[in-house]
Amino acid sequence: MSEWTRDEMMTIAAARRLWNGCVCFVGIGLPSAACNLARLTHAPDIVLVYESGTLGTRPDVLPLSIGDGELADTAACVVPLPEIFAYFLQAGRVDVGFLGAAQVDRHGNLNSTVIGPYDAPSTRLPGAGGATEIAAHARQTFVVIKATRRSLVERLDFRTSAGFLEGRGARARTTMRGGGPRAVITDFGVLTPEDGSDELVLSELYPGATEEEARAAVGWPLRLAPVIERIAAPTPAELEALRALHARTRAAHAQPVRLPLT
Amino acid sequence: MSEWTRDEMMTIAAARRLWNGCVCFVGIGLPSAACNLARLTHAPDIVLVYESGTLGTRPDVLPLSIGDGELADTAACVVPLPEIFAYFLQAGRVDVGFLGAAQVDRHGNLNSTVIGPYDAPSTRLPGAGGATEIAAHARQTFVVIKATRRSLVERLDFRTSAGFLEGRGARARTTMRGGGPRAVITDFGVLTPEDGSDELVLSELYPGATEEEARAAVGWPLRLAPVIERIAAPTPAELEALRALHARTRAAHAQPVRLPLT
Amino acid sequence: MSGVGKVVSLGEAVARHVADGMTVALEGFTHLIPFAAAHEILRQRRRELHLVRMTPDLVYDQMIGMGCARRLTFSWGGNPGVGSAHRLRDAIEHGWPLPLEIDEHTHAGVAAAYCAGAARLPFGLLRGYLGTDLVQVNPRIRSVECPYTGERIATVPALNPDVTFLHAQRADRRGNVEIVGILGAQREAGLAAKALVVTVEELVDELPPAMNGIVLPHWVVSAVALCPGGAYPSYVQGRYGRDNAFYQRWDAVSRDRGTFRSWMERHVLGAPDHASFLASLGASA
Amino acid sequence: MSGVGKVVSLGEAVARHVADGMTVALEGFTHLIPFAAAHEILRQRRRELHLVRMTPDLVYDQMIGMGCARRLTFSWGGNPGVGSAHRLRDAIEHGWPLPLEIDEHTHAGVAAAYCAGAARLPFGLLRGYLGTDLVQVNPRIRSVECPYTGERIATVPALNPDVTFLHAQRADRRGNVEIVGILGAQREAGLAAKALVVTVEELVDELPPAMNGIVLPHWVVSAVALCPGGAYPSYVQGRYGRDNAFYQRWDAVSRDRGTFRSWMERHVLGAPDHASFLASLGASA
Repeated sequence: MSEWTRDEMMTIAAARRLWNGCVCFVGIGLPSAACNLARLTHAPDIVLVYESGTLGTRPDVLPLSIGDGELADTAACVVPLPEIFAYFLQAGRVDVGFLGAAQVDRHGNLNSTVIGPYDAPSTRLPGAGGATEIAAHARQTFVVIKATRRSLVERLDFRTSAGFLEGRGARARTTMRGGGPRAVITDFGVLTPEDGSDELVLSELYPGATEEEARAAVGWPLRLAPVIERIAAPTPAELEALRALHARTRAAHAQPVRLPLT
Repeated sequence: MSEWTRDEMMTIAAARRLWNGCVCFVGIGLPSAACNLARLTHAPDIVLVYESGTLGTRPDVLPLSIGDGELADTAACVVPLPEIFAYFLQAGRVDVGFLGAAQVDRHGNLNSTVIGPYDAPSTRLPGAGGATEIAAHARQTFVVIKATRRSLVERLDFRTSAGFLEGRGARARTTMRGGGPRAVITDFGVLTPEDGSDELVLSELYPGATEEEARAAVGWPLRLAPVIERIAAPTPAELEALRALHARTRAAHAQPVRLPLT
Repeated sequence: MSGVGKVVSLGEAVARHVADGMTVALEGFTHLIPFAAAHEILRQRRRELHLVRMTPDLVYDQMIGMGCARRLTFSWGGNPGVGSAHRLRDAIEHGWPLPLEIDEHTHAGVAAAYCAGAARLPFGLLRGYLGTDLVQVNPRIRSVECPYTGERIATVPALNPDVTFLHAQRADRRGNVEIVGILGAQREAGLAAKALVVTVEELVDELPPAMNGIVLPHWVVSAVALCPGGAYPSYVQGRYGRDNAFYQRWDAVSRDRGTFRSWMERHVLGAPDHASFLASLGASA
Repeated sequence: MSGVGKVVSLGEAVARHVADGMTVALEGFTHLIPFAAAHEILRQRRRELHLVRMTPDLVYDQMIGMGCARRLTFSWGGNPGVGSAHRLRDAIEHGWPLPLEIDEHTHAGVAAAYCAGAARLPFGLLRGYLGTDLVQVNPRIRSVECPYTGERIATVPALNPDVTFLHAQRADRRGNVEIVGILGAQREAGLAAKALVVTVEELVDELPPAMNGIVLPHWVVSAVALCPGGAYPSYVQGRYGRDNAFYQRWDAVSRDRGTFRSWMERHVLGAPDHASFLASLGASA
């Protein structure tokens, strides 16, 4: 149990930032794993909201899609999707939103729309989905991304979702209600926005990761926070809970589906 | 059973104008009696919608309020009130709306707000409720009113809900989707709008009612339709169904309420 | 934000969440009208309230008649199926016991305003207020031009009460609230409010997952108070019926200022709580 | 408008309600995706459709890959939890098999557009599209000024599809439809449409009163078709689960134009109906 992967470390680092009782707008993949890990460890009363309309859901296994039946079965209730966005997210009732992206820039702005020109893309990505409004209205957001010079970039090909815009208070001058990204969780450590400049700086490193590794994986001249924290390695309890969750999930998703007809 | 009151005749005249399958936005009182009578006689598949959010309700007794529990128990479903107004009424999904009022003018405009000046009323009435939007959006409306020179007036003290406005096509030039009042059902007979002028004219009389009685009860110089129809007297079946409905209703409303505590 | 401390007495909930001068909504459309909460607000002698409610029927007739309101936002004010709301009329017609400012709308308008409030939009849209003099007497009813068609569409400013009171069937210890039956605009009114207080017929340890049922999740609920019979004389689906006879009797009680005041003194102010109010009616209502 | 004639075969419903060039929405958010309806539209060789859907995942990957769409309104296009929608990408990146116009939004924007459509308002409002380049590339995203605060609020034009297809658990012979579970924006998409066609797992004589459950009443439903398994490979709450393995396998099937076309020819176009489609997968999927 003492060996762990960077993927596991990312999930656990994200989970640790969540507190008991916080209301999370959960995306699929690592964010869903992190939120459910938090619920199964230190934050049993965390409230998980999925954009499919499930409020306060407590799945036993991770959903593959954002609207798996397990989410509905275990939710406090299911509301129509328009209400999730209008009455819960836009109304400022979400504490933490998770975001992924293909590109992040130094002010935490995100691209999940397109690589290359919008009208003649080299790679068309899935698009905004809920991200633009999560980025605007969640009280804070966490961005989760594997770091390379192609993902942490000097300039976005397209701005899908707002971080701190051009920085230096630009976001605070808009009508966005949420506070923007409080952490960009990568596979070497965590970037956080610097007060005043709103620029992402290196502030936390995983065990075994180095400043050099971080600089090599970031496409802009990465600056350092005054103090770089060394994140604690995953505990055996965290690893066990996470691996058990993934194992349950794999087993559940491998079950063949029985159709009424066949 | 051969004797009947003008109140009964009004209710039956209103019920007869409803067809099987029509979607009615029902108000409390006579309209509710008329719609349910239609359902219990010639229009078993009439769809009754109450503004409290009950869709397709089939009460065994008449509700006293527009949101009695009986309406919810027997409804196809119950939706939030904002949806009733936005997705059903405003969306043009209601065939017939019923309206009452303290005053009606010769173009079928209605006052249910105030007698006297708005800021210093001699009589403050309940106000618009759902009426303004029913008047605008139901495909057609029926107005039910006891006729006196104080209720069928030359000039409204306040226009709560639109009929044909100033007449001569004024309504058709607005963004109102519904066709306006097709009948004003009084206790002497029925007024209907004349093509072209949109003025209410006498077109139907109850058995025993006279043109003179009608003129005496209307506050503007009442004109006659080219043909005045004589409405057939209530049939024994209609009277029996209506009286049984009222009897069931009285018995139900006389039941004492049992509180959990007392 | 766990549920600790969310379940309180109604007296405590009112003391904590209602101050003089606040904008207060008590919602429930015929069903689940929070009478117990209204009475507790009267017992605590709150004043100068801006009351909001689609249908200021008996519950606001009582509050307005006792002089706790300076302003009313509403769309229909009467005694449903019976007739006038006499105390409301007396306030508007004669300023008794106090003058009452009115902000008058239609049902569709108040509904749109609550929905906008719940979504934290500054205004709501509707194809409404067409051909009515209400637009002449209420300057808060305005319009915007559709940026696609050029059509003018009516607007209402969002309603965001300082506190909304609702009544419901059940809540659990964490503050999750379950509602069954006719909803009116109560969910929207609750979600639009800065604080949401719910009285309930029953407290349970934990509500089961509700699938498509109606739940106000604990993290949008500020306080829950157990209050059996708290909607009386209105009703609670599956628990007790509407006391239609009470609504009919209210016409006589409320028609006269003195009779009304004595009734309120005796049954509401003279009772320490809702259980006593209900008991006092058992003897003499 | 009684239910007579509302219950028809899926083939008849598509023939009656879908014509070339129409605006067509197939809704269902992960849950209750109307795959059988999509396949029947392909079998009937409809062309030049304007497809609308929040999440054009596998169902539109198939339709777009078969060349039946000229335009797409959407907010997220991928294979949920797996990766790219390869056929959608190929259409946008390389115009294969046909160029595809896109009208791109966010989830909140499409939701607001459906709600506006359902309410027959010409546009919807949201505090959305803030700080995103989408407003630069999509001229349909505009704004209005709040008549109370002066704030600019984003707008989207209402969506009113010519026809919306949904899948649901049950319907009765009159055409009332019952839905249980995750709703997405399917009710709003259905109410926004000029015609609403629903495929269902089961037909019953009469649905019981649903209280606060989700029902599309018969008078808003144009046609109902019995189609067990009609949401496969998505799922139906309480009936069958999502075939996550199919979604994973689709990545390989759809990556290559030829493989995709052969698969569609064999399993969809080569099958006379949905039951045959399901049977064909049993052998070889």
